[in-house]
Amino acid sequence: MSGASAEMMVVVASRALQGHRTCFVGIGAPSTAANLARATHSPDLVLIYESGCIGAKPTRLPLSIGDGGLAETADAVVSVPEIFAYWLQPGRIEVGFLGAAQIDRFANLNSTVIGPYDAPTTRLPGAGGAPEIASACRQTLVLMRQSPRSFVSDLDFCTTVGFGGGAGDRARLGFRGAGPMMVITDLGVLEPDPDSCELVLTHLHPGVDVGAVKAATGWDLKVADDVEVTAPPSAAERQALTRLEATTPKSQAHG
Amino acid sequence: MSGASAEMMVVVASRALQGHRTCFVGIGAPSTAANLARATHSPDLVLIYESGCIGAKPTRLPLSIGDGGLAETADAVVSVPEIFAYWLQPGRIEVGFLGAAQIDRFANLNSTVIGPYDAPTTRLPGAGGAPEIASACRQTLVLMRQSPRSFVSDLDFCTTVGFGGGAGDRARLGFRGAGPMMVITDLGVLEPDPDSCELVLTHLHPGVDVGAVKAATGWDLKVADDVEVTAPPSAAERQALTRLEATTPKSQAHG
Amino acid sequence: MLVQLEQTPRRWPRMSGGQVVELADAIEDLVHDGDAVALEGFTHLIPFAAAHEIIRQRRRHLTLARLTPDLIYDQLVGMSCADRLVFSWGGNPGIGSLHRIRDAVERAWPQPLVLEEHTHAGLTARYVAGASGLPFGVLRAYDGTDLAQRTSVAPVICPFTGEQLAAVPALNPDVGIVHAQQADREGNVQMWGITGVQKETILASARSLVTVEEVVDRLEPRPGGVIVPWWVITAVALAPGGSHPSYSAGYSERDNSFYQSWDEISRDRDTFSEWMRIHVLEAATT
Amino acid sequence: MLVQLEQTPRRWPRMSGGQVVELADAIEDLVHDGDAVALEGFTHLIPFAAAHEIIRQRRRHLTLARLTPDLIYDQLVGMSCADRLVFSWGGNPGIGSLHRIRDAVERAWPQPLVLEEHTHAGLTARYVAGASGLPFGVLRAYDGTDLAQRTSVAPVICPFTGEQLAAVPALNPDVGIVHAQQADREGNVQMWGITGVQKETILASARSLVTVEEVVDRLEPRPGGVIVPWWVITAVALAPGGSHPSYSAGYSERDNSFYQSWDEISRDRDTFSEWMRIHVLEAATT
Repeated sequence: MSGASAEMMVVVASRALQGHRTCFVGIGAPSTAANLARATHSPDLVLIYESGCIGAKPTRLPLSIGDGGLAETADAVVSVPEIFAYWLQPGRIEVGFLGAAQIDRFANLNSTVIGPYDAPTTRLPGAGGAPEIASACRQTLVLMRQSPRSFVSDLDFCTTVGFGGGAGDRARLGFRGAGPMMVITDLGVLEPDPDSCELVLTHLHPGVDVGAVKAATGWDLKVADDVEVTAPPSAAERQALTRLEATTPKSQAHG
Repeated sequence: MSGASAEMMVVVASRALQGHRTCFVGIGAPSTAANLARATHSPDLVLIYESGCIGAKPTRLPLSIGDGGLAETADAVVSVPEIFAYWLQPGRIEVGFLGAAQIDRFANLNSTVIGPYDAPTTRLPGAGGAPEIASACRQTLVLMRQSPRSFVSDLDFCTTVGFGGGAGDRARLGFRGAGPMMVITDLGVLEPDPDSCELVLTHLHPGVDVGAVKAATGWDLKVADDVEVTAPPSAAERQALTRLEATTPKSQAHG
Repeated sequence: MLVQLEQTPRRWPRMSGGQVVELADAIEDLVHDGDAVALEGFTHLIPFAAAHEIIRQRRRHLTLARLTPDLIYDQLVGMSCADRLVFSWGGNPGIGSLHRIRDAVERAWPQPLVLEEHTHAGLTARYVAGASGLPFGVLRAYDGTDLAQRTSVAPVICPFTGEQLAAVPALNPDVGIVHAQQADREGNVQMWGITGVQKETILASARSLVTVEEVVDRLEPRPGGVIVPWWVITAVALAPGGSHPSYSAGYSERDNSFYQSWDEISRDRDTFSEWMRIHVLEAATT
Repeated sequence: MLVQLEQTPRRWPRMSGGQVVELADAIEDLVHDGDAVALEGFTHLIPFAAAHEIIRQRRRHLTLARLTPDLIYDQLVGMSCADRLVFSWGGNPGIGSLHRIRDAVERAWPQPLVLEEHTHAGLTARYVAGASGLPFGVLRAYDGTDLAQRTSVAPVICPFTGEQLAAVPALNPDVGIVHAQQADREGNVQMWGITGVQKETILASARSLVTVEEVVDRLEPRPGGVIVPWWVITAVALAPGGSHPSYSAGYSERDNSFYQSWDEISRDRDTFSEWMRIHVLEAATT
């Protein structure tokens, strides 16, 4: 993935946070996006990390969710049992970020194994907080690089439910949140169809065409009638992002 | 109740704490007894109050379980949910104190109502922490003044289980603690029979005779073959108790 | 966006985030006749000022929840604010009875009072379940007692061991009210000392009010401090001394002699009513 | 006394209360082949020194529980200490894979590793149930995922609403090991910063060991400080720097570049084994 497309993902994710108050953040692109939102349009956005840091205001991009800078700048630091039971589970948090190794057309996610569960070709890290972020946050944003290997017609394992088998499944499962409202990739943005919940290509990043996105998708991707082109990063966004990334030591920037 | 018999109750309760490490304490006589134990034979006794104060070392007798002096001197102050879930419920605490308005021959306790539940002649305070102290502490000590109105053949309401209907009932209920090992009254000490679990008079306080205790009991009280006489308060005990009681403002000493 | 997110019916609406408002306005906005209200604070930090404002605004038919009703609910019950009391230990600590609550239960004065009683652990588990967004909490309790027949508790079987435990329903008050030492200007709150079930009360309630001793520019985290962020608090109101005769560690001492004198004040209906008229109804709002 | 209290079989024996001992002695006494061991610490305060001592003492057939296996379990697994891993997220945070754990799972080197995996919330609920003396915990989780078929979770029905929730079995390790900043001479422990599930780990475990940066005369309660009293801790051992390459807030910084270099060290079996020989097996005990 080029630096430009990685930047585009982060910028689009950051914009999607506008108007929201609280955000459950993981490390990497989500953390960068959330901090970019704080540095641009949403200075009061409350960042919540699963390590128990509520209202963290890191001055440098954290390298782990347990980074000391998160605890030092947080409004409150609570235990891990508390962050899941009292803060995530009841549906208090507006936006949650997700990523995975595989996604399907209903935005279900696999971060567990490639291949059979009992004899995986690749053992992935596993669930972490994703399944409950996906069910409890009022909505989620998925950040993933797009390729036929990651955007698949059938998941090897369903770690995290997006829309399950389609419309109505989240309600049937008793989930409180609305589910993945955007899948932001290095090529464009996919959103769930309001009726079927199947992902539809709605935005292309500058310079990307529909054919390229369809070629990077392992199922017959639906395309919106009026696909828009994502606005490129503004000067202000780019400047803020550069400042943020400068806070991460160079030697670790590729981690 | 005379001052002497109140003193005797506290002193006997204090002695019963010898050799124990942890004690769940309520306000009044139990708190005085536990602090007397700390002032005499057990300086390292850990006092735990249901307000969340663990290892409180009050320098004056607290007037409520939420007394500021308890929090200030505690090793740790935890929330009320935590004190019940993490500390009391798992059976970590060795000795718990109980009191009540009524007790029966199996040391079951009533602190809820006198008269019918729906139309009580006297509405009592209710359960508080007693039922779980009774089930979870490894053993309990009951402190109650003895009279036919309080030592009854049938409770108006069973708030707190001692030995239920007798031997085996605690195990059947899945209780972890051994139950009430002593009922300390202003007249003497009752202990459960090892086989039947029925309370048996085992100690008389100095100057009390068996007839007086039987007359103060609403059932046909069993008496041990070898009833002992409680040792009167030693000079050291009396001195420590006087010192402790001097810490409570006079105007509040009768509360 | 393709999907327009409706405002889904949420159990935790937040009308505002930690706005610092006048106490009287907060009670008027947040507490309505017939609401289930929890004014918590375990001996420490009992929100008396908020209760007095509820009395002055003559709220009626409340369901009052609280581990230890204490003088605060004795006053609310005696002043006809409540139809129903959810509690676990109802006495004047170290002193004796709560005479107004007894009078309501035993003689229906000033009106009948329906009781739902729990053990401390049971009622605490109800708050925790409520704060956790779960419909019930699980604990070891109630077995073998007569309480089990008289309160909302049900058996639940461990699917792994077959063991039977007690389930209690989540408590989600319409309004949760607590007193804390400090708020900052954003409405973040810090309390320290004995903090009881106050955080759970805020988090379990649909709306919440925190009265505070002091509004500061910036909260300085304290040993034992519990910080609750602005976005889960509906409103904050300044009420210095608002926990009296309870106390606020670092600001005031418990007024033990008032607790003692309450025994006399509350024993007689007229004495009580007169005391409330002078000290609450006709008192200037803090 | 009429009744002689037998030492009833307790799930929480305390061999001693917070004794301050040598780390090597503590591991020898407390950790046995075949034990279920939880070495916790959420990114912060990971007890590496204790893990290295377990490796040096060549414990075998352990069941290792931990939310985030991290490098600490990558090392234990690669050094043949464990048969079984209970976890919820197994990566090198921000870097990539845990190569030793992947090698064990994918290619059974140095031996097979049985996995039991949860979500963070699910495994956390297991610790909480264990610390609470309950046989199971309840949460909203696992529904609709393939995880439900692959781990220890069972449905439980709310007796009040009929809603179905997930039950997970309590986790009660034989030994819980955590690292903290300070202990006093009585063995009381204080940790601050991100404290994860460390208190629950101590309370859920039959035996517990806390390694500390420093032993002080008297613990001074800190903002955000969690104090665990001596009588629920089996042993305390001094291990300054014992959380490296994790960190101990106030004492050290996270060694991010070590986490990064671990990717290379651990990718190859020989490089890994050589690194462990030099830096752990033949290293002087702290």
